[in-house]
Amino acid sequence: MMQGGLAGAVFGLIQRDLLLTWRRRADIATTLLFFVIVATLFPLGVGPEPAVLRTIAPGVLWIAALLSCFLSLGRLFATDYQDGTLEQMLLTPHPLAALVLGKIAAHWLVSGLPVVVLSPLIGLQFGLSGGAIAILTFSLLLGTPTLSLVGSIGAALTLGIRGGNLLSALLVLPLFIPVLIFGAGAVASSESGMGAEGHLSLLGACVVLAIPFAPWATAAALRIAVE
Amino acid sequence: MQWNSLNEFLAMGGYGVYVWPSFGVTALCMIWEVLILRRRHAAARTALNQSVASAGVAL
Amino acid sequence: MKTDRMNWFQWSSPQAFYPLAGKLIPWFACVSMVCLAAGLYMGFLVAPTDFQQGDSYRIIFVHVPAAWMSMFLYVVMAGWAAVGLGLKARPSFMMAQAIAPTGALFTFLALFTGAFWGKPTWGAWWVWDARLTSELILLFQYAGVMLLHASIDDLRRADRASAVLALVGVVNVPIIYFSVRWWNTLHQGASISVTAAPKMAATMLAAMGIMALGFWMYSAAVTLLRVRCIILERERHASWVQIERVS
Amino acid sequence: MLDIHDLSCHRGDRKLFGQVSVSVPVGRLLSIEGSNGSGKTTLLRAICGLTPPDQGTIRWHGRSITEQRETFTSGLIYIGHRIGLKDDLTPMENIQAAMQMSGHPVTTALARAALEAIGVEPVCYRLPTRVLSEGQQRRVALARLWCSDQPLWVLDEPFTALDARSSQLLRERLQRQVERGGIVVAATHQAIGLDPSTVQQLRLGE
Repeated sequence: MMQGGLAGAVFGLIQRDLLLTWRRRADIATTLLFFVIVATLFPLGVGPEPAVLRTIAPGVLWIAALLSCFLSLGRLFATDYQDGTLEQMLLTPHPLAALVLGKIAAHWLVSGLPVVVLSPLIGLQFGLSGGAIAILTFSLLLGTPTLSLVGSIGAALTLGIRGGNLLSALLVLPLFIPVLIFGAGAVASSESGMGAEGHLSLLGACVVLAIPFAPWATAAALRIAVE
Repeated sequence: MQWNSLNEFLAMGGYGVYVWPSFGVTALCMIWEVLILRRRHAAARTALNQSVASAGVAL
Repeated sequence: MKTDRMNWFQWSSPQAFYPLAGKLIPWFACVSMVCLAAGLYMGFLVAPTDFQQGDSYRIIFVHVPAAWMSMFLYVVMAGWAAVGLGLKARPSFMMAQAIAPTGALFTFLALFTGAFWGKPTWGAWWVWDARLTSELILLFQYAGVMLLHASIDDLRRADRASAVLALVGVVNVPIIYFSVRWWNTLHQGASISVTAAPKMAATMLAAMGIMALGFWMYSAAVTLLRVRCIILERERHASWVQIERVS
Repeated sequence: MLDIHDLSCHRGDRKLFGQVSVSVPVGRLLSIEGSNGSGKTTLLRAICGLTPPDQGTIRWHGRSITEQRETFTSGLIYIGHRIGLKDDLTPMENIQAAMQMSGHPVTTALARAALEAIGVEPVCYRLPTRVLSEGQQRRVALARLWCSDQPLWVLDEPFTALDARSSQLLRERLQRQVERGGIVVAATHQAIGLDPSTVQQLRLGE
């Protein structure tokens, strides 16, 4: 696998990040376990009433996914920043936004995708029907990339700040709201017979909007952080 | 003018408890902001003039 | 081209800006006080009682202008931030930094007075309405911009990082507004429909407009006052501050 | 040809250096000297385009580096204070990942040859970089200099933590770079020991 040019650099970066995550498998496990535990806390908190659980399930799963995505965002650029590979990334002839997009893709593959894969199981725990589970999983598949994209802006802005992780929560969580609304709303809307297409297409619109915009903003934030 | 007495004006047709706190808090916040900024400006000026004086620059 | 930019830099230097701001403040303050007095007079003494809401509606004379200012100031702040990022001009960043607290204050006031209006009108202090929710998120975003600026020691980085955040926020607020509206239509019946604006008398509208103008001028005066503080605090080592006696 | 004209940098309120002007023709090494905190690292980062200076311009072959970022960075190797190695990757993987990202992918054989050339022991090739000593890690980072032929090298304290033999290898490599018409900019505490006719000096903090 040896390729020059932009595609080579981006795929090389994705490959490198995946390899690095593989060498630190425990980190993914932590994120996933966090997702499961947060989702488990809700029935314990609100009581095991099946009707109630069915109603809150989409929201709970989405908030758990949002928090676990956010938890892993802290690592997105932090180690690169500390060991100097981020500087090297800025000094390549390639557009920084493209490399950033590569890193975000790698982040989604190891933090967003496992959550999507695991969500049907949690959905079952909450007593969701097969159709609802399918829509919920699909909404997560469509929405979690936006979380990684938008979250990267906050991760880049708070790079190297004391208490930066907590601060980036404050910066990033308000940006997650539209995704949360459309994602969790998809299931509720299909349950009420209105169909989930509207919500799902808006989720798609979010990701389409975020793909060009977020890496660009993140790249600007990274340049500011490194100088 | 629809108010016949001061009491009627203060009662605001029974909504005085909602109307006056709204206006009161708004006014307090705005006045407080101005006061705080004037203090901050004065402090910045004093600090500056002291540092200039200690540096021995003639004004 | 190069010399033009140099001139622009000289004109927009903190040194030139500081006395200019000082001269402008009294004017804005006067206009603001006149407008606020006139607005209060019209709002309380001229405007009639609303036949639906009674006198509780008078809260909108602060609530609506505060809400307008909160959004307007955010856009202005983001505008200064964009100018700062584009031209690398320090006074633009100082303006953005000076606007944020006033914007946050008006956001808080809009929420506070909104609650006091909502309680008699809808029977609840808080409704998950699109406008209220976006206003709350706006407050979070103001807080984010200010906290980010405060947590970065290096001023140049703080300026630019919070400018990027302010710009991202400008995109976010309308998206949130529409997404909450969309979300609300789905949950219809759970809350009272609050989108229908009550028909307003001309005097009510005029009073609201004058109050808004007063708040606007107030914001200008306060922002300039704050920017003067910021200039003095930041430029204390610059030679012009040391040599000229600052007033 | 690297032209630095009237460069000034601040850190917070403190002025690091001002009005630095120097021209480095091809085939020269610019050695930047100065005490700790004199702004050597900041100057190097400014030359790379990482830290925009407060004032002044940097030109590479007559054009400002900000106007030709792509061309400029594709001909640049920067090895900074943070050496840019991932702890969890082996030296081989590190070199290949770094070169791939910078747009000059290298084969395994070439990466191995580069590591051999700076004297990294073959036993280290398959270990994660974090278990190597500091000197070994620095050598792995420097191995990039043997991988390709970028014309401009910017090195921050390249001799730090190197033993005598590795220092000699690096010195020879730098000499070859200037002989074939490249430019090296290096911040150092001590004299580099290259052929004096190819070395230019710049002292900061005076």
